[in-house]
Amino acid sequence: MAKTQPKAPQGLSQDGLVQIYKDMLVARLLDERMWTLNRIGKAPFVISCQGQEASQVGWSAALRPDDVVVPYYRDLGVAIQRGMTVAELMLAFFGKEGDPNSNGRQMPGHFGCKRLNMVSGSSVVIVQMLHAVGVAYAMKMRGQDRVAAVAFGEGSTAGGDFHEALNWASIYRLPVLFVCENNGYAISVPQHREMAIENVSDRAGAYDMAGVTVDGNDVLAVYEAALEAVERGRRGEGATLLELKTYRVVPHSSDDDDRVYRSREEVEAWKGRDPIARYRQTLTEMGLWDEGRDQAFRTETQSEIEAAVTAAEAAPFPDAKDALRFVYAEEGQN
Amino acid sequence: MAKTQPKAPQGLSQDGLVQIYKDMLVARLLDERMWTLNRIGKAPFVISCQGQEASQVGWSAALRPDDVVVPYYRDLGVAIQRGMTVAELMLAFFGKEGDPNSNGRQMPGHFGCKRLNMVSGSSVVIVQMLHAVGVAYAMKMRGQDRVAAVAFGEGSTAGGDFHEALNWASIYRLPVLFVCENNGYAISVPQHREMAIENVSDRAGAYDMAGVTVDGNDVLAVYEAALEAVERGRRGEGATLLELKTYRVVPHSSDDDDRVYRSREEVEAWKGRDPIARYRQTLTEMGLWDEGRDQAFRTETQSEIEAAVTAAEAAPFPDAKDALRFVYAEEGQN
Amino acid sequence: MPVRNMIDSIRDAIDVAMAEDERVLVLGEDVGVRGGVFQATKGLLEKYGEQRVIDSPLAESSIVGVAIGMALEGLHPIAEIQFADFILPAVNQIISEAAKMRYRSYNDYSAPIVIRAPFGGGVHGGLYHSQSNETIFMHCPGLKMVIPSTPYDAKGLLLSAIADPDPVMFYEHKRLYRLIKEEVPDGRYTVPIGQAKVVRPGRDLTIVSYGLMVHFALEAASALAAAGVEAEVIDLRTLVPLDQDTVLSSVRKTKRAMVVYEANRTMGPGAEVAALIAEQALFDLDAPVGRVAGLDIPAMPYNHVQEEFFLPSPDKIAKAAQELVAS
Amino acid sequence: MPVRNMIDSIRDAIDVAMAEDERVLVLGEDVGVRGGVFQATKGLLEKYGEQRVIDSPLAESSIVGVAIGMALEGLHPIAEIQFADFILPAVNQIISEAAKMRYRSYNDYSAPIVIRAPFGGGVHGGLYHSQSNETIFMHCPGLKMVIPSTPYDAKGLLLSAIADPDPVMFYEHKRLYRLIKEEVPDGRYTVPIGQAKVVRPGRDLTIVSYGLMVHFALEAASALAAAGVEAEVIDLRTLVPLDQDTVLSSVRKTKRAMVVYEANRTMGPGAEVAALIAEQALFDLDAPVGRVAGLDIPAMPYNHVQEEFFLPSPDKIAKAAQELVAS
Ligand SMILES: Cc1ncc(C[n+]2csc(CCOP(=O)(O)OP(=O)(O)O)c2C)c(N)n1
Ligand SMILES: Cc1ncc(C[n+]2csc(CCOP(=O)(O)OP(=O)(O)O)c2C)c(N)n1
Ligand SMILES: [Mg+2]
Ligand SMILES: [Mg+2]
Repeated sequence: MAKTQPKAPQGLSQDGLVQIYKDMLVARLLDERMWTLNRIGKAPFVISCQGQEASQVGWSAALRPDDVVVPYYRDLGVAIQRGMTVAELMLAFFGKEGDPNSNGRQMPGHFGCKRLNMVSGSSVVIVQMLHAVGVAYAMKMRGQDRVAAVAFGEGSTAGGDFHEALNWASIYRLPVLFVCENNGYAISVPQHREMAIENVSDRAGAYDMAGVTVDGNDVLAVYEAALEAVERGRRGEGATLLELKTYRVVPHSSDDDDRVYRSREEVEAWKGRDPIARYRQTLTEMGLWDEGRDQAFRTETQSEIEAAVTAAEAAPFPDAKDALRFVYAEEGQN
Repeated sequence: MAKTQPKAPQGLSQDGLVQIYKDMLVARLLDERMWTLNRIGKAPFVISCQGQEASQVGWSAALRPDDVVVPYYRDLGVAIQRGMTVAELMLAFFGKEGDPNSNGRQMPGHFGCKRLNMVSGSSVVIVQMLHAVGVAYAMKMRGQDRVAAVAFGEGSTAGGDFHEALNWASIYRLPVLFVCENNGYAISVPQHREMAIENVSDRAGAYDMAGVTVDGNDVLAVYEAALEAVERGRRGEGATLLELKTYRVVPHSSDDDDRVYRSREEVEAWKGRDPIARYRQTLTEMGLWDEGRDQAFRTETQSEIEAAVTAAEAAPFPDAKDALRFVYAEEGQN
Repeated sequence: MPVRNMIDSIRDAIDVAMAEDERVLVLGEDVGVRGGVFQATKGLLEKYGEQRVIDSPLAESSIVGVAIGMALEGLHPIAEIQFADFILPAVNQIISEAAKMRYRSYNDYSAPIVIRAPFGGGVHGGLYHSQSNETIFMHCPGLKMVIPSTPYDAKGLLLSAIADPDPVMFYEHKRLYRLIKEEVPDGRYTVPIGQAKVVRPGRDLTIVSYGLMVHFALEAASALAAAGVEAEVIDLRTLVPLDQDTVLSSVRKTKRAMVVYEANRTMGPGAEVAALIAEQALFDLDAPVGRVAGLDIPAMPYNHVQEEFFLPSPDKIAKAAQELVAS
Repeated sequence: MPVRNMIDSIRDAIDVAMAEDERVLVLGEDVGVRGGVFQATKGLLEKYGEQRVIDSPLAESSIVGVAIGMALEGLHPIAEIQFADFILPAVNQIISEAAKMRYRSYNDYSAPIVIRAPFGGGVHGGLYHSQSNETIFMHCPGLKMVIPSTPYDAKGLLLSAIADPDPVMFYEHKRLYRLIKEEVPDGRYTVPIGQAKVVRPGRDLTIVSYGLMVHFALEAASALAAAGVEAEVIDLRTLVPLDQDTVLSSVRKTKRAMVVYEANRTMGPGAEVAALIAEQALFDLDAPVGRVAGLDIPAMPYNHVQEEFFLPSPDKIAKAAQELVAS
């Protein structure tokens, strides 16, 4: 039986297709390295993107640099796709001087950097949806064709700001891409204790908004759905609630023990659906990737990571007194 | 053409049918009297049920005394249907000693009385939905067949607690009747600025919950829909979001001037759909009411109201020091 | 010069800012067609259109959260919370988000929004239309907090707040909206944030206050003067940053201090002022630091008897001052 | 007698209450299968079942709002907020609703719930897993507020809180969960709400504190003793109601007072304690009332250098005490 050759979605060049893979892989390898650093006692905390790389890089790749992204703590893949470097991310991981996210003030996973049009987030879940709505309001008011994209977990959708944000976006038909990375759990709480419905995207109807669910481990499907939503936004046709069904294959964070709330079989089954292996297969079938390039890229990335680790370990912590800066604007600044 | 004779809904005796009318009319007459007292400077504040009597008395009449109701500030009709007397309501209106709602602590319209299984509310909108959910959780946990019913305006549904409450009720399939009295405005803000959808009940689908919209000026339709929802709850089949389309024919409160945000034609048109006149017509067609009884009942009610006004005006305010009581439980109380 | 009451001077400040700078906009419940329930935004919809005068949905968290997002894109939103009592659903967006945006992003992002809210009682607003919850925001580095007591200051301070690069809480005592009129210039002028004002000089004790209570303190001071006691009255005008110098130099002069506020007494703003004095001017004091404040009950009741019982009054202030001076 | 750390003694208290009274239940994020992220409810799901150990949706307003409703029907819910930093979305339900239910209904209804929340820093929790926001709830008549500093007190106070007919905020310093062990009896015993404790007697100054800071104050006191300064250390244990007598009689004896707290300095709990002293014991004082507190920056940074810079420490406390005694 003749197998159909995978097709690249609209708007993606061959380089673009490969770049997506690279971003996913860098995210994975960096994340893994953070865990080992944590486990050997070199850093107090990791929160992880593992398993969700296709979702993250997929939705992020559908945006332009002048769009605004509002990621959540799991979105290492988004930070990398937007252009944050491994060296920068390692500074953030260790809380060191020069971390472009917060200069060592926030825990790892709190991405934000104006250069990348990536809004700084807190640890408080779901609040960021409203910020994206406000950003999109400003864009629309100025007649721009930019969009705001915001990500969050499915558990967090139980919070009131979810509803308030969708409601605003729909009343004003704002160009927002709402991305729910649905990994089936809020720490230990399974989806059926978070909501009575099957698909988060089913809630879009409550706002007369487009709602779409796709396989979050299929990066091209994610990209396509996100792009469609983004274009809907650019055309002035309002927001989309995009749900990506995925799974985190590691514990919630380095403080978590996931064995108490989910079976090893379930985790292993999902590891078998690894989004990176899957996309490597696709790219290989497209003739854009092969084992040799894979090995070479891995080696290159690993050494980039090790260099970043070395540099970040050697980097100083911020001065104590630096903690006093930027509570308010400094003299003369606006 | 032969007109079909109106039919009484299930569960309502002839007395029950008449009582509903009486409760609606008492609410209206009392409300009107409060406005005149306010306008002649005898009381600082009125908030009004006028136009919404069918909605209020209709949903409230579908409940049993041992059910719990959580009304909102407009629900004078509910308070009366539950059994609060005109005399008591007048004490509350003047903030006098003996007001069973709050002993003069709260503004008028803040109903609450344990004797009537009617939970005390604040002025903060939408918070009460969560209280009803907690009440229903307790009922279900104890295996009772009681239900909790909670009312709110459509504008208030924009608040996060709306979503959080429906989500809980649906996850645990709790016996809650959520009643949205949709009068088309939140003070001056029309529905299309509050939400992008036509029917609040369309949001029920986001929670896999029954959602129903009925004509809120048709008291028997309201009663029937509420009863069906209540029975669904008693049978353990979960909550219902019931939307009653109605209109307030007076300003939001005595502090409001509605002429700036809605046309006199619109208001007059709705006055033409007066729920009380409409139901009087129905009862008359059923042979349960006539002009004579109407006049007699009005006269009787007016004198009850005047007696209540006289008594309430003569009643003392609470002692100043009484304000210090019940911040916490008193010694020996549990 | 035109004579304005406080609500007019506030509307005028917003109007001036909106006319000068199209990034300024207002959002909140009923601020559009209705012009705000207290009429602070009356006429602005007609003048500046629906995009810049936004009748928001009834959801305070969203009002602040959306304003933050607007500010991230360079707009300068003025959010109206209909009553300060109803700001609580927005506390998370204010404290976790607006106040910490600049800090957590190491100055990459900021949230220059103004949050206006009518607070305070004495208007038969009962438990939920009378509260004074400024403590919550005073205890939040990253926010500023302004409370004017006169029409002139209200306009000047609001224009400063709108121009401020950081989030500013702007609390307006609702009983002051129409209580006082004074000359308020047209056009732009500012009163700087962070400067208290000695509104009556005196030598025998210092009464520190803000909002409506400034006027009660002034009334009390007149009564005291008749009895030979000269009270110095300070209007803080800004709770954050607090003008410590003005407070401390007055107290060092008069040797006696009293704080008057309408919020619940325990942990109210006066606690911080008293603590400041106890720390910085203790050896100057000839008397305990007094506090005349709202009662420690949930809020002021609706009926006027208990409402009056709850609130500080010129009489209560004068009486407490007499005792302080006698001690 | 069994030796327990604080997290075990808290779990034990809940267990005792649930075994005795089937109206007691727990709800919160991850409190079921996971046993709570700090394991305060470990094993309770297996023992008491899903109906009484509720893995709530991730929505703090609903956790408190639903708990209020349960309490209205006679249940005694213990709500866990995963981190005190995340209590802000529930502030409206706590302050507007739980705290005012009895008052506004003139005693018809009440909301006897316990809200447990891990607070405080020094655990590399960064800006949003380290906060101390107890001020917000101290300024709210209708609430009680308890903060234990030892395993023994934690159990006894939590059992009092669960039995209390009114809403109680129960803040647990997360760094204390596993820091100290001591003998904690099995079964029921209570420590009364509203009583502070002199945890070290002394004559030269009074250090008032609560939570983790009590231990830092004790360390400082040891160091001070070596230098000949005898500090009396008071563990408030309850912020509301505040045990004024214990504080004031100590200060009247030592003539010097200092408050140590980890919350932001301005308008933090120490402001109220200092104000109390300045009002009630001024003529007894030989020195200004000192405050050693968290910095006035949004919260403590993640990196350990700035985390330590933010926090009071035994050294900083001892140094401030020396200065106070010298003054
Ligand atoms: C308001 C708030 N409450 C609680 C937490 C603690 N917390 C952090 S992540 C998390 C679970 C989030 O689950 P979900 O939204 O599904 O995202 P996921 O971590 O699964 O990607 C919780 C409870 C928080 N950060 N914010
Ligand atoms: C949280 C909160 N915000 C604002 C208000 C002020 N307010 C009182 S009623 C109201 C409008 C409510 O509209 P709706 O829910 O449609 O009910 P209706 O009055 O039309 O019956 C507003 C904004 C409030 N009470 N609570
Ligand atoms: Mg999840
Ligand atoms: Mg309405």
